[in-house]
Amino acid sequence: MANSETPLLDDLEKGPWPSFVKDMKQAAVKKESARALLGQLEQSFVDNIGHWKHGGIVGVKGYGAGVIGRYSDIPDKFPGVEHFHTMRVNMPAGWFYTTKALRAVCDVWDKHGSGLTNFHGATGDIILLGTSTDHLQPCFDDLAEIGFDLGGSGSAMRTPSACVGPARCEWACFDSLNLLRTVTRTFQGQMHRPMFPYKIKIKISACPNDCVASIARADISVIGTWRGNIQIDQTEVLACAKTMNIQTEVVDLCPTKCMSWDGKALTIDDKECNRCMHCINLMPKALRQAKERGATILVGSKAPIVHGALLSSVVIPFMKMDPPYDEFIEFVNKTFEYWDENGKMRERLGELINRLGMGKFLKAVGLKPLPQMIKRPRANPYYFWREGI
Amino acid sequence: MANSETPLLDDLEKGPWPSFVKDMKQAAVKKESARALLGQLEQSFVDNIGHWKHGGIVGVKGYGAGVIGRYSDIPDKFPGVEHFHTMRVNMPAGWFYTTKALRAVCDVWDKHGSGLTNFHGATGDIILLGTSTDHLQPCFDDLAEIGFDLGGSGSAMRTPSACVGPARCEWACFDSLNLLRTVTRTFQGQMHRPMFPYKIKIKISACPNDCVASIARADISVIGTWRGNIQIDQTEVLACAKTMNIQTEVVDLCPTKCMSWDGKALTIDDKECNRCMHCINLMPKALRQAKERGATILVGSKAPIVHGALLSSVVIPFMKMDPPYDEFIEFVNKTFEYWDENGKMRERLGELINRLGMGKFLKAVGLKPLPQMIKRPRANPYYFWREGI
Amino acid sequence: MATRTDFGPPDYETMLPPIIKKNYGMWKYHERVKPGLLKHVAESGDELYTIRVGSARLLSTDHVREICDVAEKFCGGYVRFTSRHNIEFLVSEKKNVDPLIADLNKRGWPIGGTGHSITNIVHTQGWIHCHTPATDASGIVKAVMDELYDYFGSWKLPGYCRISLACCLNMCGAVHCSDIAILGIHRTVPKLNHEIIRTKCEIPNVIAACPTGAIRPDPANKSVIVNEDRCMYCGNCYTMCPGMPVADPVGGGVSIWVGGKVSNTRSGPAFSRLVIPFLPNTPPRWPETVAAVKNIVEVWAKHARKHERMGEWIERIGWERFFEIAGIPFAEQIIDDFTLASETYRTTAAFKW
Amino acid sequence: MATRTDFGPPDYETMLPPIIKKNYGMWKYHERVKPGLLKHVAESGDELYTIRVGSARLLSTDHVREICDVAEKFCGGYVRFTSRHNIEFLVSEKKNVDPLIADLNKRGWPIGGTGHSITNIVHTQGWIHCHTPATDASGIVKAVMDELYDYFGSWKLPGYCRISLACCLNMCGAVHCSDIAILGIHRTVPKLNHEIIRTKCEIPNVIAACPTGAIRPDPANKSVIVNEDRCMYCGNCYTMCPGMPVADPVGGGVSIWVGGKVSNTRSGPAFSRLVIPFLPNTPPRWPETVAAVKNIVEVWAKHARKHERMGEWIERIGWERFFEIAGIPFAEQIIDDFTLASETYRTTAAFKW
Ligand code: SRM
Ligand code: SRM
Ligand code: SRM
Ligand code: SRM
Ligand code: SF4
Ligand code: SF4
Ligand code: SF4
Ligand code: SF4
Ligand code: SF4
Ligand code: SF4
Ligand code: SF4
Ligand code: SF4
Repeated sequence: MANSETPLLDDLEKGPWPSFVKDMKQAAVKKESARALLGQLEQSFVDNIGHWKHGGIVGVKGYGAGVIGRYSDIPDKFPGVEHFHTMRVNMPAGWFYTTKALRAVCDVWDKHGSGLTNFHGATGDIILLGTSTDHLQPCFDDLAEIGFDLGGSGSAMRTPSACVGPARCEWACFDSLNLLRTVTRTFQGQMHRPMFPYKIKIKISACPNDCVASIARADISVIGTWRGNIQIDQTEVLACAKTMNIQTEVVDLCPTKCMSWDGKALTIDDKECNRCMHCINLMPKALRQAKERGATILVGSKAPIVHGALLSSVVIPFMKMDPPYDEFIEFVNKTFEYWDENGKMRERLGELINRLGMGKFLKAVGLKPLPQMIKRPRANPYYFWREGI
Repeated sequence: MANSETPLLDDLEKGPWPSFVKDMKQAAVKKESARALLGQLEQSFVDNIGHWKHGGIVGVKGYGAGVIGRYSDIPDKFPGVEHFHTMRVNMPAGWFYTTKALRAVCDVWDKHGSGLTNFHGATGDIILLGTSTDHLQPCFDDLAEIGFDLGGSGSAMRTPSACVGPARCEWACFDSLNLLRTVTRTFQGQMHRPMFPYKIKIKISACPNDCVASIARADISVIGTWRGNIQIDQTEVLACAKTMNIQTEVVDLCPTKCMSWDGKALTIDDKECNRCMHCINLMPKALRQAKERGATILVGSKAPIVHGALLSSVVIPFMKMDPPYDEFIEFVNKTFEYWDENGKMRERLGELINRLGMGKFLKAVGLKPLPQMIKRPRANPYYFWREGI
Repeated sequence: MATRTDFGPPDYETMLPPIIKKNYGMWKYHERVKPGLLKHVAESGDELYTIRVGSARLLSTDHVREICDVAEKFCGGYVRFTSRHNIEFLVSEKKNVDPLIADLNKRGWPIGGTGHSITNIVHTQGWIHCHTPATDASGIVKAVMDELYDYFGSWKLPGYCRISLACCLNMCGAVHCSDIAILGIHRTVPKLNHEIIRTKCEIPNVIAACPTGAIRPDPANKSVIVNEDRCMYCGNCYTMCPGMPVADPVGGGVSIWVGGKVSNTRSGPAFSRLVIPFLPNTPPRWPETVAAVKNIVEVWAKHARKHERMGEWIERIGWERFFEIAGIPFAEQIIDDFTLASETYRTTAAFKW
Repeated sequence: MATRTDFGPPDYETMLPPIIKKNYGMWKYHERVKPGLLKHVAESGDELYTIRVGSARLLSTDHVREICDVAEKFCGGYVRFTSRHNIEFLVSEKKNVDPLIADLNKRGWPIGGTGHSITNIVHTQGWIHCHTPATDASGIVKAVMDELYDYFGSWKLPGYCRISLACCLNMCGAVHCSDIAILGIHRTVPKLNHEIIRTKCEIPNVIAACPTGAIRPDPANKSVIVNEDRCMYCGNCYTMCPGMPVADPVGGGVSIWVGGKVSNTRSGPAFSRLVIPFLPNTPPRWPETVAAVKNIVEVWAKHARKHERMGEWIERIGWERFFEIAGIPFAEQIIDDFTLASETYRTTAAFKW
């Protein structure tokens, strides 16, 4: 495709940031569908509007999930994207790859699809961007051959994800990658065959920094934490003092004001610490989390559709997180069950809890009410005596 | 009534705090109805339940408001309180009285009622506690004679109230008592003849200390404030420094952290001050509000019925508050009108605003949206383009 | 004679003592001389002394006359009441202050309620005059104030602590924004009297009154049906319809709320929040309620910093810590499940054990 | 051959470089050597260098292969991607670090995104692949990152600043909790195609999908009616029903949200909040949007304290001051009127002019 056919997009080849247009053109050299995509996108840039029709249901044998159907609304102009379905391929935990595996995926995709990908989708899958209906099954078969399965879509459990955790982070309070593998394997059926009221997501961060944004976008959020005293290496503290202002940068910014620093030693009143990570983040050599580690489980976050965005909220302040993770898996099962039984169509877990009340959810999954579950008590006097009086 | 007939209540004659039981007994000496009230209350103390029937509608000629009908549910036992209606008498602004006026009220009430009163009701009225239906009109006539009118009740404007203000407080940013008088006089009709969707309340505090709790319990809350620089008398600051710790008690507690104190002089970055009053409260001799004074108008507070309690929120950040208060009266009129037209039965102003949106209210009363009206912007993306695009 | 109407209350100007008329709007500063005694100094140099006296609010006319006696003796025949129902004696001559105090002491009238003390409990009618109470008002107030009496006439507390009471969820007063609120609550569903509902109630209004949508029409009966699972006993339907009383001798009782605030100082106005969902009605002295309130006052007094109000203190240490320090067991009712519930959930992994 | 199913993704253990396998779970600390270069030190003493490279996320297979080339040359054939779609080259031998950086520089691949820099913009499909976008994704991201490029490879900012983009209200990604969010919005009501609605849509589900109850059934037509006054163009009905498209060339555009956050550090997770309700779609470079984002980044960078994120800074100074400092005109849409609106109103008389 000559440059002159996509003058608007061409402009985005300029500038220092990597250009997706360059990648599209690269693919377009080999692939008709990539060429068509480039053309249709240029058309969108001209028209100020997308040119895809409302998605349809397509898929591979045995699965209801993993493929997003897509059709051009101007197929006459761009027959190459008349169908242009996306495959969601479940990534390996932590987004680690051997180049061998990556090359194998590329080969399969060059064979069956547009040669365009997303590394990765916002949920974490490898997105293979656009193929035609007839290629879906063969493509899946070839992916299976190289060991890659599909991820979730539709009213199913979605591909769960986890932070890099113990693979490369000293702050991992449990093995996020191993837990992710366990969860992914345990719930293969729920991921591949949509049968829930709506989508449901699990995300795992091994410490409160929450590097997979699990508290913002997972119906079940797992966040590493600890109990007990932060381990302080006072020699390293003194070393830090040479390059930073411990008082203003660390102590003064501690949200619970439980630290003090006299120029010689750092003291933490751990009982008042809320484990926000700020001090540890700033002094990774001097401070380490306590030795008793595990996770806080929170539920309910989601984007705004339908009733407004939610953040996840604490339901299990502390859970040990050791293989085989039975306690966690049981919690997930009970949660799925409660939501599946009570959720309305297109009602996420958080919305269900808001509609029927946190109390009912806690009871259903067998949890006791605790002050850690709330920021503050209710201000309205509208409460129940469910057990009678 | 012999003591032995009210053994439970008798216990409340003991103890250092003034005893309402003593007052009831005092009245009971003269008044059959007070005697019956004492007996019925003792009965409630025994039964753990109130003994009043659901109120009925009673009143005086020309008014729909000002009387709360009340009937005993055990009149056979306590015929003295078979009817026992309360009269709400509009207090003078600031709750100031000459003893002459007070005595006159007492005389009227000894003539017509139980001899029991509340100084005052939670809305601010003098409550004349309990009389029979046939005494209502004569009692009102006698009250009129001594210059006391009734207050509000039912779906009417309620008796407005104001803090002591300029009568005895150096912090009054405008004349709360004079404004109260103006408001009370202007809206006599709306107070005495219920014709609104529900009750509506106005409360006036002449500074942000809000000594009449107007922000918590008035559909229209008027709170004094100022613009410009807090006046500092550094000599008095130094005097204060002798008896208090200016750094920890004042500067550190300033919510906007806009103050500083070097042991010699106090500095305020007035642009960042949010006029919370804390520093002025603590150093009344050293600090005075700026000279440009007026009021912030907030709307919508109420107790929890039906949709949960609300606090009032800012709609006019600054209004000059000088007689004849035309601008304010006009605002009240427009607000009444909007609410009257759009409010459902038993819907308070705040609930109406929540239902239809603050934007509609602002437009209806002719106010521009300002950042001072909000604590923070919306987090949901569900907004309108009412004027089209 | 045609009845005069709409003449309004007496003009306050006729009620003001001369020193106030003279210095109206020209006060310069005030001092808190000692608990219960304020001194306001005008630009003119005039000094006005205010002595604040606690009141039960429920007063006999004879008692009011006694107040007048005092005001006539020491205050030129002027007196005022405060927004929290205390009595204020306004003295324009310093020499009258001590004799007035002596006189008040002799009468046993408590002096205090200013500054960092516990002032009067704003309260409501209860069993004295209302039809919807879940508890009494005056009785509990008397019992609590007897117990907190020392705090009325002294300055032992770190800051303001405003206590209020309302006898039902209508919350007459600013109970929903008090440092400590004592609130009557019901715990049983309305007892339906279909005869009354049929004849006296407007069914659509009754249905609309229910915050949780628990009421539906029963057209066959020309009455209503209450879904007991959804009813949280607010009594709102009873307000609209005498055929649906909620009061019950065992169901009724008291709940305790803390951390509310009205003034704009430092942290701004805030709602009170539930900490004890239920305490029984135990007249005449409600010992459980009295003990709960006293405990909260004293726990706060012990731990809060100077000028820090209940809610400011709790928000600083965290509610989870408050329950621990105050020794109050956490109850399921404390977790919100009404409209704005999600705002109260802990949407962070940062909390204290 | 029967299709194999439910075998799951490849085992991550097969994907880990040897140094990670060896030191798995036994990292001791890390250092930020320079922008884009992390050094993790294990208990064993082993050192792992990570070089982070910016990515457009939309990659051709050839580009992926090029990444593999680099990883094979310097990293023993291992590579990873981050949760924000950057590429990470993991180097176990220090001597490979500089050559790798030189190689990347030659290719023009940006190194950075660590620490107090601006890392990749999490984003979505836009006109590339979705059916509901109000704007494009990749195009705006490219334009914004070109402009903020210097902040990617440097540490000039006071703290973290995470930018995200979603092309419609579905907000794929964590846009709702970003320091700066770029969000596509529609501004026109759905255009009803009754034929499609009749034949392809489940009317009750369509009605239930509307957050504001703007849709009611039109039984005569076997279709629906939209109350235009209540519709706020969320596009939720279109998700449920192809007969109700909302996209429009003039209606579509971009809104800007600020102050959100995910981590639990200091202040805890928070939602992004609306500051600019609408900017037009102006491909290929959306100059209005680019300028708005840049302005907000730089205003924050100039005024915030060290480690203070966008939302923390704004909550400290007050939103009224933010609008002033950022020079952003206040628009009526910023005042909430959805379900939790009252929580956002200013319920205090304390605010700044
Ligand atoms: C591909 C992806 C965006 C991307 O470019 O990365 C995506 C694309 C779509 N999302 Fe999403 N979502 C994607 C991650 C997300 C996320 C982020 C996450 O999972 O962490 C969210 C926010 C978190 C959440 O779930 O709340 C998200 C919230 C939504 C929503 C709103 C859900 C809600 O409850 O608010 C919808 C609407 C719906 O489900 O009807 C939606 C719907 C869609 C649909 C299926 C469009 C639709 O209306 O049916 C999009 C298909 C686009 C296409 O044609 O390819 N997408 N979507 C992401 C999935 C890639 C992957 O599998 O890795
Ligand atoms: C007498 C008084 C309590 C007292 O002992 O002081 C009182 C007594 C009643 N209030 Fe009240 N309210 C009184 C001040 C208040 C206040 C405080 C205020 O006005 O500042 C409030 C809270 C502020 C507010 O309005 O939101 C208040 C909020 C209610 C409500 C709930 C309103 C709401 O929107 O949430 C009701 C229920 C109703 O209106 O149906 C109510 C209803 C009632 C009724 C009429 C009972 C009823 O269900 O119809 C009570 C009559 C008692 C009786 O038999 O005498 N009362 N009521 C107060 C009026 C005295 C006076 O005129 O000075
Ligand atoms: C007399 C009265 C006004 C009236 O018109 O009746 C009044 C009078 C004064 N108030 Fe008040 N306040 C009065 C009710 C209130 C209320 C309303 C309430 O409690 O229901 C409040 C809001 C309480 C709340 O936030 O919950 C109130 C919050 C204040 C404050 C702010 C305190 C704080 O830090 O939050 C001050 C400032 C101070 O005291 O430092 C204040 C200060 C004052 C001053 C010092 C003003 C002055 O210069 O004269 C007066 C004497 C205070 C004292 O008692 O030591 N006044 N004051 C009320 C006495 C009630 C009583 O009998 O106890
Ligand atoms: C690689 C990655 C995890 C992964 O599994 O892929 C990661 C890796 C690290 N994060 Fe993160 N974070 C990663 C996404 C996140 C996210 C998620 C997001 O942005 O969507 C967050 C939450 C952001 C938010 O709050 O909005 C996140 C919040 C943090 C924080 C808390 C920062 C704060 O003060 O709020 C730290 C601590 C710090 O850097 O001091 C942290 C620290 C770290 C450390 C230092 C952990 C360690 O010891 O290895 C890693 C290097 C940080 C750096 O970039 O300088 N990481 N980190 C992600 C890199 C994304 C990227 O390409 O830029
Ligand atoms: S969430 Fe915590 S453990 Fe996981 S990568 Fe981030 S900092 Fe490390
Ligand atoms: S983790 Fe957070 S709360 Fe705990 S001591 Fe460190 S900075 Fe303070
Ligand atoms: S509200 Fe302000 S002006 Fe009014 S009495 Fe209280 S402190 Fe004085
Ligand atoms: S009034 Fe409040 S915000 Fe202003 S300077 Fe004084 S303490 Fe600070
Ligand atoms: S709080 Fe309830 S019971 Fe008490 S007076 Fe008010 S309406 Fe009556
Ligand atoms: S008591 Fe309240 S919740 Fe129960 S039915 Fe009546 S109005 Fe509804
Ligand atoms: S944000 Fe909206 S338009 Fe963009 S990919 Fe997600 S669903 Fe599609
Ligand atoms: S676009 Fe949204 S608000 Fe408008 S009708 Fe559709 S679902 Fe309702």
